[in-house]
Amino acid sequence: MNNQKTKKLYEFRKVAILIAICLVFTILLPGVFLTWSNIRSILYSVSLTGIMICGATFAVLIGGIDRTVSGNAAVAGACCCSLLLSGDGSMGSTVLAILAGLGCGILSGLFHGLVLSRFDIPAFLMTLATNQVLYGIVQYITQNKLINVMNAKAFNTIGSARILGIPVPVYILLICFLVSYVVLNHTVYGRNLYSVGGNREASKLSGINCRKVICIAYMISGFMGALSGLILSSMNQQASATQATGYENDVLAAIVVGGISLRGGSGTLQGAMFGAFLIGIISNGLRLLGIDAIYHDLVKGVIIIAAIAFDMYSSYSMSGMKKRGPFRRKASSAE
Amino acid sequence: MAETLLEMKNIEKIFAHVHALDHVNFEICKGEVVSLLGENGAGKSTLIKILTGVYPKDGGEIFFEGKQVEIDNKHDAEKLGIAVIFQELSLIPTLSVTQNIMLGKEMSTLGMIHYSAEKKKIAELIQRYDFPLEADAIVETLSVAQRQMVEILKALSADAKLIIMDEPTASLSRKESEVLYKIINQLRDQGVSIIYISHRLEEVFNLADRIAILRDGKNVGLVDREEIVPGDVVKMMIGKRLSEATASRNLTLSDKEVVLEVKNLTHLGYYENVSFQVHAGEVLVLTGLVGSGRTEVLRSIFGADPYDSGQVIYRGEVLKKNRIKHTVSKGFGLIPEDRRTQGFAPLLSVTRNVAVTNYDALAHMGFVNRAKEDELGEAVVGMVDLRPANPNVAVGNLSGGNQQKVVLGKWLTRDLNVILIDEPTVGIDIGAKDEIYDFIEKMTMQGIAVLMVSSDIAEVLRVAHRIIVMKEGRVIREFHDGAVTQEQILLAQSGLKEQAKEEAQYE
Amino acid sequence: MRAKRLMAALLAALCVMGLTACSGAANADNASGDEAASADGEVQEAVGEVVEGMIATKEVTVNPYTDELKIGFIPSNATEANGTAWGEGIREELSYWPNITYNIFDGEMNADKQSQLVYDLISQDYDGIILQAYNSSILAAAVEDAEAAGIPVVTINLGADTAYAGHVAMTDYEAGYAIGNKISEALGEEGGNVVVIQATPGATRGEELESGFQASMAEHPEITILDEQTGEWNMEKANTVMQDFLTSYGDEIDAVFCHNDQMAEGAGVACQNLGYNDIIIWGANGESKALEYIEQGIITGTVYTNCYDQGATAARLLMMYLGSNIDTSTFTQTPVIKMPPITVDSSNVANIPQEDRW
Amino acid sequence: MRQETLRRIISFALLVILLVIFSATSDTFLTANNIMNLLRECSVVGTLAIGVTMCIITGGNDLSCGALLGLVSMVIANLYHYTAFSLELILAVGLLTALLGGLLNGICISVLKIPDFVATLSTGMIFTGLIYLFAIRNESGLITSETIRNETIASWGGSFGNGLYYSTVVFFVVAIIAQVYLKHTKSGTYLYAMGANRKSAEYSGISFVKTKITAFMISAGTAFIGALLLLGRNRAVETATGTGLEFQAISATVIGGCAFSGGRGDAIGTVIGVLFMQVLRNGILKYNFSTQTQSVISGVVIVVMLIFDAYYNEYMQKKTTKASAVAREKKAVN
Repeated sequence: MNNQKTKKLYEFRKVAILIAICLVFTILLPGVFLTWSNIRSILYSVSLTGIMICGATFAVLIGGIDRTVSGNAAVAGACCCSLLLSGDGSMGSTVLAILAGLGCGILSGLFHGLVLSRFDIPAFLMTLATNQVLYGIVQYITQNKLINVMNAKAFNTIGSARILGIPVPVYILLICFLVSYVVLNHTVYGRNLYSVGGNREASKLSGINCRKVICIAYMISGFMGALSGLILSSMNQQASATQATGYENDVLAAIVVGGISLRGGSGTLQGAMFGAFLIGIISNGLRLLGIDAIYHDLVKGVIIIAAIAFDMYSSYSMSGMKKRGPFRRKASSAE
Repeated sequence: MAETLLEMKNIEKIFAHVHALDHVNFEICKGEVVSLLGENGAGKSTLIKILTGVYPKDGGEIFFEGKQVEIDNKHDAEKLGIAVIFQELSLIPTLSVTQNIMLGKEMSTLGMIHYSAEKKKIAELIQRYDFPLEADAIVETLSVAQRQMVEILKALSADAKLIIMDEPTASLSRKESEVLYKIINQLRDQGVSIIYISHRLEEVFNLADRIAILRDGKNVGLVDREEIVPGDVVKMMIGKRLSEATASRNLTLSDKEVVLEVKNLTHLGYYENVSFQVHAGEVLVLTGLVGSGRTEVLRSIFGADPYDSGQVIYRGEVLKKNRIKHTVSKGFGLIPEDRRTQGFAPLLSVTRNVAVTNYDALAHMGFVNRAKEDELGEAVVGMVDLRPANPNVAVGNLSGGNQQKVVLGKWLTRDLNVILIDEPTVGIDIGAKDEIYDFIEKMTMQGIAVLMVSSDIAEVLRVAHRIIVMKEGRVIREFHDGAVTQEQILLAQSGLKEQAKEEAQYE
Repeated sequence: MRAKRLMAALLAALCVMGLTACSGAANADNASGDEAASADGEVQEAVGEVVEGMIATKEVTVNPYTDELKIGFIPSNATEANGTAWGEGIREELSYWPNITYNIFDGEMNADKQSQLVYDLISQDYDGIILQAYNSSILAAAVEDAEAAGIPVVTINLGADTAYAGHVAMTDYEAGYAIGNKISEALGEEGGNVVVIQATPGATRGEELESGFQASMAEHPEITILDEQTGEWNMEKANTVMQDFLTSYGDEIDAVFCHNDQMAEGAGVACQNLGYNDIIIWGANGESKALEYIEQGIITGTVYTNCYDQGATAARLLMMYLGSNIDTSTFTQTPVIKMPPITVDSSNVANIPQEDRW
Repeated sequence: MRQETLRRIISFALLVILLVIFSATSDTFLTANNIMNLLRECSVVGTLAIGVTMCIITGGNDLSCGALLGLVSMVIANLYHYTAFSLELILAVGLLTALLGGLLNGICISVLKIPDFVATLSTGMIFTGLIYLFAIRNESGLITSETIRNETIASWGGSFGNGLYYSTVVFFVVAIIAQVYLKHTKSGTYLYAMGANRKSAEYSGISFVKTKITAFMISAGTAFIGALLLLGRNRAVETATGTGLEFQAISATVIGGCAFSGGRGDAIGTVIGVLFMQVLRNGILKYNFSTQTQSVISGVVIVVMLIFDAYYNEYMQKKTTKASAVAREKKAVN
């Protein structure tokens, strides 16, 4: 089969899974699930993790993992909110505070990039530890109290305002997605990123500065984490020392469910978004159905396993490896 | 001679309409060493892979100990007592020698391994063959030679009746090789049959009881030990087709400008005092056995590895050490030794892989011009005649030859001044090989300086304008003009005694 | 000043003990605290008198005014507003005793981690532990062992399922009950529909609030509970849950009950964003931000507890035990000091002074 | 000296350095009580980490072990609360639950061929969901938790007279058994083979499905033992029991020398890793640090250790390749 066609079918398969699940919920929830307001609320609820995913995908594609997305979000939120409190409330100080927050994320990303590109350290463990450090820093900034910024109106608009009836965070997600998509698919950097993730040695021998590529990937991840932290702070009109805890797990889950290989170099941003929406839609549907929260994890786990198994199975059968099975040796045509 | 152990009759194998094996017959008796000779792509590996169940055969019959057998997978082969010592080793790096040898057939009661008993057994085995090995050494700490010995032991401990050795001495030192010869002789005495594949003719001549020669997937000769005449064997291997073109070659010293000059390059422990010049439009081949430091020189020139002293000079300009981007910007390209680990990203498409080196031309302000990129992909497919002719195929799914074409395509599309090529045709079928040689020739026509590393003599003769022979990290010989023959290079590479005589003749 | 405070603590605690503490226990005639007569001998004697004959006594070995003592506070989450406020209340109170080393150990929202911390403090020979349990059953064993090791444990807000020195309660059951009543009051005769944004399933505090709330609902059949979902204690999750409620039920929803203030704030923001301005939203805790939200009309009310005071009370109670001859390990029932549940809405929010907001 | 041995010594040295620093600067760290307590703290995470070691050696990962531990404890608590089963029967059902969980993991990974990470992430969710289903309810149907008042269970949390807890002993016994299993049994050897070089392992007749299922069954078994140890200490189960333990276990395993790529590491390494993590966790409490300083310092220590370890490895590798090259050079000269 033509490879491009197959690839398109792969992508379609993911959409098909989503559509199937949506269809089930639409039938179960007539007039509720498939409404404009519910779609809006799904988008809104996915926007935070979605933005983090846009960043973390970069880190996973180069063969790393970034568990500090939540720490970056928390540091950025705390840093920004404390500056907002000490600022004079003018537009200038608000912008400065936002930039400072984003700067925190980029700095943290730079650090991770520098260390992880230089040393052969399991990124999983490294970012687990640094995430703890980042939360320690957040605790220093917040002194373990809520930083209440409900009076910073300009800042809070980000989280609460709507344009054409759609909340601003959704637009930000859209922008992040589009920018990341363009970066990954239409820029030299994106090409180099996939190349480094796919084969670092070959990329090096092709004249790519692998360390730079890796550093930038983590910086983007840090930036997106920080951005979502700012939006979270703005939505909540506060910064807390526990802000965004646990998001790193949601983000990682969405990414792996979306078919991005943890070995790097393979997978798409659309796939990761599919993961995010799969989890988001299931949660939303279960809540709308009024199913008790205690069943949510169970149902989610089963659906994810089923979806992945279906995905794996159909990718084998579509690539014509049905008879042989996925792990049999493939007789190559080369001698 | 003893009774026949294995007989392969009229074996056929067709790859993509090409007869890789065309009614090939092969026979080996018990306690016999038969050497399978042939150029790369003559069908040796295919035959072996059919024998071991890696490939299904498309025709013919196999008899083992008189009975007709079907070998569908490696397990079948093993049951029969056929063991292969592959070039690419199949050991478990983190386990010990004993554990590796006993893997899958441990001595145990209720799952508990009698490790000391196993160790004793393996130690005895090691002692019997006098291997420089320890029974409980961890495999990843061993040298390549030692790992190979482990592989041999593994075959022996499985009571293999037939051991196939594919280029076993390729990465062994002379002393290590001699140990191996001893082992082979010992095995023969014990009634084990050995199919021995090697490019080192002198060892074949010394070891083999018989030599079976393949060319272009056909039997071309079977020579008994007593009848071996080295020149005839080489002629049979090379055949008529190539004899005129490449059996010997007239080398000429180019008078064009010097593009690349390497001066006293030294990387302690890898190579020492290497100096040479490459002219525009010239192919300089660095040859020598594996481990002679050729690849390391190439990588250092490209900036992929550091060096301790010396200079790399491009058109009078001293290049910075260890800076690939710098050398690439000067118009250098590298086709690396192991394309699988260094050449391409297997999951990415042809276009993406090829474009990696070309974004300076394909992108504007950091944005990729996709139309141009696709064009490039299409262009490369046409340029290197990729099969299937689809630029969107993931490179990992291509055949070895086509993968190499992709790696070549990475650089062909650039304005190159110097290309460094490392063993471009290993594991590639004949057709694709020829195409790759054509590209090299085309490049020289464009005035590109080519520095190539190769251990395939036919290949060296086919493309070289000048030949440098390296051994143990030093340049030991240069052929720069006049006619040179395969024999000469072979002998020079191996450092045989005739060397002195030859040198006198050609220098 | 010192004496006055200690006295106040003693009186408060003993009153409660008189009401709830066990009686009986043997060995009443054991040595009383005369050896440990201290600078404030008067107080000590008073303790001795009250205690003797009521509960088991032990030899007084420490003098809370002069000895180097170590007190640890283990909140379920040291990095949240509640935990910080309790911690500061305790610190404030203990700062009057310069001889006391006080430290906070974060329970990281993990009862097992808290249990490990208790054991760690036992092994370090701490003199007293103040604990805000994340789960009362899990902590029972550790608290029992601490008491057995002679370390009095005073709990805040959520105690352990066993008998120990004392508990300063935030009265979650009563709070839930009071909120239920407030909601029914606001909805009047014809009643209405209410949704609940719950704590993480299995959290003891959520369970208590829910029980109290349901008890109130049982008395008000005109109110229907439409739906219950978890907001995982978390503001933005509650925001999402509220949006889903509004999608499902829209105008049917009259009131929302959230198991903490953060979730109430999230629900409030969701309602505001979606234009549902007349929904009654109740939280529970009384953190400063919630009070501001009440002032701004984003949420309706909360149950306020003065966490500083609560922390200070716990500290005082603990200090009393440290200087007394009461053997807390023999208690068969835990003395409880109840913090009054103050329901706060726009009518009385101004009464809470800034310095009491946390 | 073998490189592996040297690495082992290095990681052990790091642990010792940590111990020395804490002992020297704190007077409450190096006390019999604290050491016994520290070893007790290790036991649950440690036992779990031993199981995770098996999964990581096969080149996989087990993110579901924490939830499985919670599930097993919950099943035991549930049966204890609602049924009149004997304790033996309850434990048998608990063990069965664990093994079924391990089997589910193994099947998802080996038969359905879902990558380990995704598979165990999802099964972890399923286990968490089941915990809620099995949770004990109060009269009005709300999830509650209840202290188990059972002498036998309580006695598991006890200690020998000298302060050495039973759970510590269990942990070390499990570790020793695991070490013997990994190094001296067929099945243990196969785990390494599968993780380091799947293809040649399969050529040697080792079944991928069997090996994976074995690894995850063992992990489930250790989750069961861990659950018992936790029950003995806490004598109660809540819905959040076990949450987050998997990350502690995985971290300890990796610090102890396991590589996610498989084929490396052993039980002793994991024990060192667990001790390192717990010593750090315990020692840091001995100072009057604020909670924020505690988390920053412990994070930084781990990062520094990782960097040191990576740097050292790199250095050793360079040295060995250079040494062999130099040796070859010498041979050439001779």
